[in-house]
Amino acid sequence: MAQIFPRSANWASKASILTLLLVVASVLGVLLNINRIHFVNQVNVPLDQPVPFSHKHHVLGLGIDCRYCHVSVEKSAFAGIPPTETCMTCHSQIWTEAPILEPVRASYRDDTPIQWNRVHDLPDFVYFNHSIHVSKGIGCQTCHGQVDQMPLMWKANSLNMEWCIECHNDPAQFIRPRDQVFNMNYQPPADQESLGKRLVAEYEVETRQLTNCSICHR
Amino acid sequence: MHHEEESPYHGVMAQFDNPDDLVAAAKATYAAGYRKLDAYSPLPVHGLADAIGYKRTRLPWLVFCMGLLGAIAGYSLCYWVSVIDYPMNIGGRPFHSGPSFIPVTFEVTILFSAMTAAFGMLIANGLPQPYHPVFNVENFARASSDLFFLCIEAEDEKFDLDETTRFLQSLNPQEVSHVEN
Amino acid sequence: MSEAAKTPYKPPVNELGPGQTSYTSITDKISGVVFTKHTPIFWFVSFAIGFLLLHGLMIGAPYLLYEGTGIWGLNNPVGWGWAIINFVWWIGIGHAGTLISAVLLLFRQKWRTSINRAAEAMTIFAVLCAAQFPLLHTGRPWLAAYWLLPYPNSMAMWVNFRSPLIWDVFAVTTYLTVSLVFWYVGLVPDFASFRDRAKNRIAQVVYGFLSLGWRGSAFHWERYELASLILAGLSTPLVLSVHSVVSFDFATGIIPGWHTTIFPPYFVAGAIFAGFAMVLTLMIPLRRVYGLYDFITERHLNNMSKVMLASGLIVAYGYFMEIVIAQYSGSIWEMYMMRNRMGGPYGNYYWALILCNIAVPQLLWFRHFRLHPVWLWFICQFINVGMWLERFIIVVTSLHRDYLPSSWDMFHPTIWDAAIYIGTIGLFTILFFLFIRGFPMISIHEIRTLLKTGNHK
Amino acid sequence: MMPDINSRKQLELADVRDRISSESGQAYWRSLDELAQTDEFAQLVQREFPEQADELKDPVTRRNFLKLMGASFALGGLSGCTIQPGEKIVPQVRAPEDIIPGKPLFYATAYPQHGVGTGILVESHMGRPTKIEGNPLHPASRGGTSGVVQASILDLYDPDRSQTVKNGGRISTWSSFLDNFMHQLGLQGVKEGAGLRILTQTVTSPTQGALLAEIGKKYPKAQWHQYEAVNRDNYHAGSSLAYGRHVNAVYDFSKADLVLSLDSDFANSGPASARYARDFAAKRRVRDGQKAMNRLYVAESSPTATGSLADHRLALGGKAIEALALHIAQALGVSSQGVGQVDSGAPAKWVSALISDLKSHRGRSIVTAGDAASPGVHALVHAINAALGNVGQTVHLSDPIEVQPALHMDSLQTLVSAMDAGQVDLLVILGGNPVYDAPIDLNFADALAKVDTRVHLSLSENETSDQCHWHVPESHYLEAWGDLRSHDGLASIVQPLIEPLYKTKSALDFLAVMADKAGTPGLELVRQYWESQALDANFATYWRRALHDGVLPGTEAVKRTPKVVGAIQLADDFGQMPEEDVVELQLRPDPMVGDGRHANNGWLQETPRPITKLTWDNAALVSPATALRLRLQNERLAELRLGDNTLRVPVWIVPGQADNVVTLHLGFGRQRGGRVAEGSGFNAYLLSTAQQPNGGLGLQINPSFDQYPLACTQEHHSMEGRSLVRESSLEHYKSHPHFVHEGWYAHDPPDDLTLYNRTDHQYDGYAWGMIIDLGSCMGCNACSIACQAENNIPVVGKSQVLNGREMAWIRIDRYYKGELDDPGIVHQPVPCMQCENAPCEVVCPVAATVHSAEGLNDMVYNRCVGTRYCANNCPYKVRRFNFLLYTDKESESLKLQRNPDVTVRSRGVMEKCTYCVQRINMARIEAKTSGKDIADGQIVTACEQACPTESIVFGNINDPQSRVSRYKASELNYGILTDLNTRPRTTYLAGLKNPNPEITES
Repeated sequence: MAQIFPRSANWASKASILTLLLVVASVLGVLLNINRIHFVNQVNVPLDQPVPFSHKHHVLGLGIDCRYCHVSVEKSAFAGIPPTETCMTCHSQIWTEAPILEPVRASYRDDTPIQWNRVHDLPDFVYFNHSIHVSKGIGCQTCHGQVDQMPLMWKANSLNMEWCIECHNDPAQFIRPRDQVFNMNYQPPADQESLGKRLVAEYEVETRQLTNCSICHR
Repeated sequence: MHHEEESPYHGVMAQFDNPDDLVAAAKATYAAGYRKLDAYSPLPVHGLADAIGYKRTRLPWLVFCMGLLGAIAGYSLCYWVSVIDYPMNIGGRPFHSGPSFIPVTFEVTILFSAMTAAFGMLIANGLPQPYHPVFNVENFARASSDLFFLCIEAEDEKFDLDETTRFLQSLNPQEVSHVEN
Repeated sequence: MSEAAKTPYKPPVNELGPGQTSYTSITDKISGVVFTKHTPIFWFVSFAIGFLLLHGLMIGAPYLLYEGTGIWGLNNPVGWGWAIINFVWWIGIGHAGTLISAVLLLFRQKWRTSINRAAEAMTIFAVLCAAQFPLLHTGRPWLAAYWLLPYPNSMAMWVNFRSPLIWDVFAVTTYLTVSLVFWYVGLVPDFASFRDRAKNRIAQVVYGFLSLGWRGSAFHWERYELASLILAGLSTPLVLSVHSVVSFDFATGIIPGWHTTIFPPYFVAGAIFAGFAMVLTLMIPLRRVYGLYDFITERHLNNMSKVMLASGLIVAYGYFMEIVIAQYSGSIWEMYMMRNRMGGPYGNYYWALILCNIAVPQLLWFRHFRLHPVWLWFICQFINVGMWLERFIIVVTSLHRDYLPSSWDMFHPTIWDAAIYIGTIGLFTILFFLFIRGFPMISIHEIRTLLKTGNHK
Repeated sequence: MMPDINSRKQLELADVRDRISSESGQAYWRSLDELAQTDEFAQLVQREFPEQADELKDPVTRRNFLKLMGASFALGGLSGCTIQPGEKIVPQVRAPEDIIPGKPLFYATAYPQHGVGTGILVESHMGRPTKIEGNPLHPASRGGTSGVVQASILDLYDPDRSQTVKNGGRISTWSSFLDNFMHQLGLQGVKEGAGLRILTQTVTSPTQGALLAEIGKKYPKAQWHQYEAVNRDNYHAGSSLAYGRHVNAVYDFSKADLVLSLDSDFANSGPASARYARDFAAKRRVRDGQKAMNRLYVAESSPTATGSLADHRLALGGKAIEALALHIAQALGVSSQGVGQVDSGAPAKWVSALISDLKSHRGRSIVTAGDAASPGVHALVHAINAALGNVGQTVHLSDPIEVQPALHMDSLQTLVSAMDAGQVDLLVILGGNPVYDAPIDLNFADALAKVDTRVHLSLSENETSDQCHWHVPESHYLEAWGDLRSHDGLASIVQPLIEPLYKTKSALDFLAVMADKAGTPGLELVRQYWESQALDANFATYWRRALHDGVLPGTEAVKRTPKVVGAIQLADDFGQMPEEDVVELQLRPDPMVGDGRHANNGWLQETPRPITKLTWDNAALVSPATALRLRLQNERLAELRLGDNTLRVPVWIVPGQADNVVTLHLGFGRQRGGRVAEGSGFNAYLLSTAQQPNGGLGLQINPSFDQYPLACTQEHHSMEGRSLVRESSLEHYKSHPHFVHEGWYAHDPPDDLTLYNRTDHQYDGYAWGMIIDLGSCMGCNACSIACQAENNIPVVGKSQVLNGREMAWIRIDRYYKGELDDPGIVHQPVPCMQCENAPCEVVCPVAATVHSAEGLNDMVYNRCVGTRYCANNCPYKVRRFNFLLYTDKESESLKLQRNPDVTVRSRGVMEKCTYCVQRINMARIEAKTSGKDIADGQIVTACEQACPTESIVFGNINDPQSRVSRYKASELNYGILTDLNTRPRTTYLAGLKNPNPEITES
């Protein structure tokens, strides 16, 4: 009888099987990590805003406290986005002619809100509460990153559930003294481990409860 | 088949029409001191492989080990997930709900060992191997339906084209043919 | 060609009919089914019917995904309906294949060789049909498809290994994979036969590709047989575990009529029962159409009937024990459940089940019915229906009246319940007929071994 | 859309909390068919064994508008993935004072129920009112609310509300209306308003009254008519008979040890029902050491929520009730003229025992009659209360609370005759829907057609708007300023929670226009009026206080103690029992949709009626015996003929219904008025006449075989001998304090029964639990509607209810016991039991439902893939599945109502009660940030908050001082299906009755 396949078919067949396995493996690898990729989560990607507001300038440059604008961060689930009049308290005095501030003045003039692009946007089924985190010694910086270094605001973390769980599993790694919460340059001490344990106990953080579903999902 | 360059022939092949003649011939050939042999049949023939110097495979052990590995993998997955990584109070059951982990463990065990058995066999047989010199033999197409072949390969020290051919003819086959590479 | 080759060697044989006397004739006969110029009308008709039925699935499934499980008759007490019934039904049918090829192999039952190939194919197609339902029946299949698998994800969430549904996932996927591999391994040497008989190039390449270059080397055969034996050894506990796990879906629930320890054994028995019925449903017509009388002899019909009779009696015992235990338990829930099954709104379904699964199969005590293809075929139809009813009784009557009478309600199936079920029957049919058209529906190399027996020198 | 804040004083959350917290077997017979073993009877009730014939129907095609074909697939998918489209974030330009973004505020206002005010607190999220609670300071609420009040929030956001002024059906504007209207008024001014008529509903609003008076001065010849189909004419007529003048009666159930109700559903209907139910229940609750119970006798034609609480209940027809009243009155020495001795047919022993009981409770009893009872009955009831010395003790009489008490039917008739006579040039209809609900024989529509200019103000375009030249959209009461008097005359300010969603006007604005005060904002009108009343030296503080508390102190109606006229004049046929087999028709307001004004409210339409458990339809309710006699069958249409009016309605057999009485509820069969209202039920007004607005004797019934499916949420009415509802009598309880766990009930396993060690799960922090008092639950379903409002529970529509797919998170099971013709009725609210060994959790493959450290059975919607295994495995069947996309994701206005703290579930997701986990979390966070512990009563679940009878109590079972712990310590405490060892956190207090031994012992 005649050969059906050429000699080369021998190594070709084996090689193709290996390749197929490799391809499948790598495709799976990509799929599993797709939403861990920073770009997909828009992490470290500055968002354009109607007004190029610079946290760097206002926080680092002028030393304005977070709470001056985000008034309800200690009282409510929602940290609060400042109303136009908050901007105008200063900008009715200074930079009154600056063209980049025109949208702000316009908003104040015709009573139309400024539409900011949301940077930190959790899914609708996640119920995050700022007040409790702040009061239990989780610094702004821990989640929002070095905001005082951000000319335009961007997401410093993925906000993936695994990222939340990392802390909810063991807050001792990230907790800091209450008075340091709004400090942008807080450096965790060498003995964070022991300090963390102490603070968790002191602030009565119910670690056992933190990974309960209903803590964040209702 | 890296001997191609040296010899134009893969070997010499004798054709029989029933398994018993083949087994007899195989025994004789082995007795005659030939070692690089192979025999081809459309159905498994008992004693044939032994007749031409078959060595027991360690496949069963491999299967057993992989099965064991599967069992460990299965149970530890359940345990690690339910007790260590994200323990949850599910219906008031203990974190380590041993009995509930058994079915998964069992299935993984079977899966691992079965896959090992199947693919181990193919690999041990060097399959897939679409091209092989024996296919050059004219009647070999019937090796998969009703003919039986005994092949002395060129790699054998005792191999000598005419000598070997003559020897095979002495086993009164239906036919003897040269297997080109 | 030598003279001898023209007059083939003829050993005595007892497993085969008188017509099959030589390796040549066996190979010709079986490969002839595929390498023929004129495919029988029967094939086209059956395939056409199958394709027609398939539309139930092709229309039903997209509509289901678009609208939601609400298109089915499900409601609050009855959260599971036809989808789960069909799932269990198909899985059960699948079991016969593995059983015949694995268990009977271990028991050295040589008669299995002429039916195991088709039975294994049936297994795979049945499991394929079954596997659709667990996914389709979920409210959000697009999530269930991957959330039911344990893999490291960005949610740091895992599955719940305490849930029988997760056990299902593992059991069914393992079962499907192992059956496929087992089936393929069995096919390799026969693909080689086809490769060598194929006339046109494409067929040669395709079968050559599938045969992996099998050349029947003695060494290969040795390892091959070993591997087959191991696979058989593994498939046997597997097949038992799969239907036990499926039965856990109910047995681990607390619903009266579900929460019972007798389920695993009697589900497995039921599976054998149903499986053999389906094998006969398929083989009896094929035997006639393709004239396979020499391969599927009266002996086969007889043996399979006996297996059905035996497993049928185990099932009957299961039903009986359900009643006994319900009364013996003294639990008002169980006792009401049993009363309701027999005399409740679904009572007629229950008695139909008894008729199909217990009464009718008793005919198999009589040799006449065991050997008479037509009678046998109709008895098998009763069993196929009966096994579906059994699952209906278990799923629906247990759920529709459980603990709080205030929540009791009736289950009314809709056209979409039916459409998707019929669709899977269509899928099964066309897959099976494609198989017999292109694959060796009987294991040639194993049949050859039958010839050889009785002739050892 | 912020209402102007500065003029209002809102309450702080904590403030509200403090206030709320400071307030603070038997032979159950089998289901109908099994009971009556006769085959013929079995046929009557075929619901339990429906033919399998028409099964192969596609539920989707049968579904009504409530399903939105919208991209349900995509929406379903979205909720699963974490990557979502970019979102805008929009701050205010000027931050309103005292609003903390993300925190709800509570405002006090009042809900108008037939013109009478019920005080409420409204939860507002960033200016969106989302939820209504009772106002603990208000006499008509005391913190509780009825289901109807709860549901009124939905009317505000009803997508079918009319949004613009219409002229002859074409879109127009307010200004062009004003031009035309002022012109017309001008013409009337010339002829002193001789052709001007104003038709309102009941008016108690003092400010409106003042404006009407002004208008009256301006147009001396104009006339003001009042009409509501469900009115108190008979009551007013009755009090005139008894006292020769209009009096308003207020009951004080907290002082009554004995109550006799003559066809009165006082605990579940009327503006004060929440208060009455609360006081009444408090007197029969055997907990907190109280060991005494009041006693309730009820004689009613059709079983009601109140009736199901009765210790002794008699099913009597209207005439029999008259006779009974007369019998009692005579026994108590009340003199009357017209008729002599009559026999009510009530068991003599029953009546004599009742009379002696009444005599022994002088000054501590209440006799009350339903609004539909005949004037004579009301008169006798007045006289009886007077004779018993209850007046001044438990019954307080005062001047009427209406601005101008009127007999509505007379008022309407005069209007109609005037219209027929062509005397009416300009008719202003403020609210109401006379074209739909006026008696058929008045031909209101025809008369209306004779009026030159017809103006109609209403929330949505209805039958009447269609017949009017001008339709003006009315503001919802949460959008406009106003004031109302409550049942005892105490006035409340109605303050808006939100600027009008559309260009709407309130009745007040409208009257202002007519009184030449166009443009004066409602706030000013109200404030000016009350300032003029000079109730307090410092009006500013008084006003702020009033807004804050929701009541205007010192405005209660003046108490009177009039003398009963010598002898009460009764009608000649009073109490004359009809012939055998003469059937009486009773037209009554539906417990949910009332006279039809709530017909477009999906929540109310889909809430099971307390006794019948019917939704989406009304039906001819008949007793089993009558059904047998007249060959009537469930869900078969029958033709009712009263006089020369006929109507075809489906039949529903109700055990406990009086024989030969057909009760048919009003408010259905709307032709116009919204997608929900239209097409549901049958218009019973087609049988009402000016002479017999509430039906009458001599009803002809022709059965037919035409099927009409009724969506009943409970198909099986027997407890199948399962010890689900456990109850007994007070005496038996005193002799066997542990009866709940004895005899038939003695199968509850020990608490520590377990197969595995529990050390993994210790509930040592807060452990939430709930207890439900079956002794005081009357099945009113207020809890169910409150839950629906709080937890964004969708409405599914009739066809889905028929499929058994209703979504109620807390449902009320109703079982019958005793004899078929005179059954006992028991209710059992069933929320999620939050089992510690939850069977549902174990079977979920994706861990979408797991336990929290506080013992909650968490349900994670976004994780759920919808296998429904949990629902199957839940023995209490409290889990609800979104079989289709039930949530309305398209109507913008409905989105405003949704509670932002609760996930809106999409298709294919399981949902269930979570003990209002959002409230628990909010309280926990507040406590933790402020470093305090959560006090008992600080967390109030929606159902608990709404419950008028305080039957539901929620709290921390680890705190021995908490109410829930104390009640769970009672011998009456038990759990259901505990033999499954589910260890439920929700348990029940066994029900107790206080029957009169003279009647029970035979």
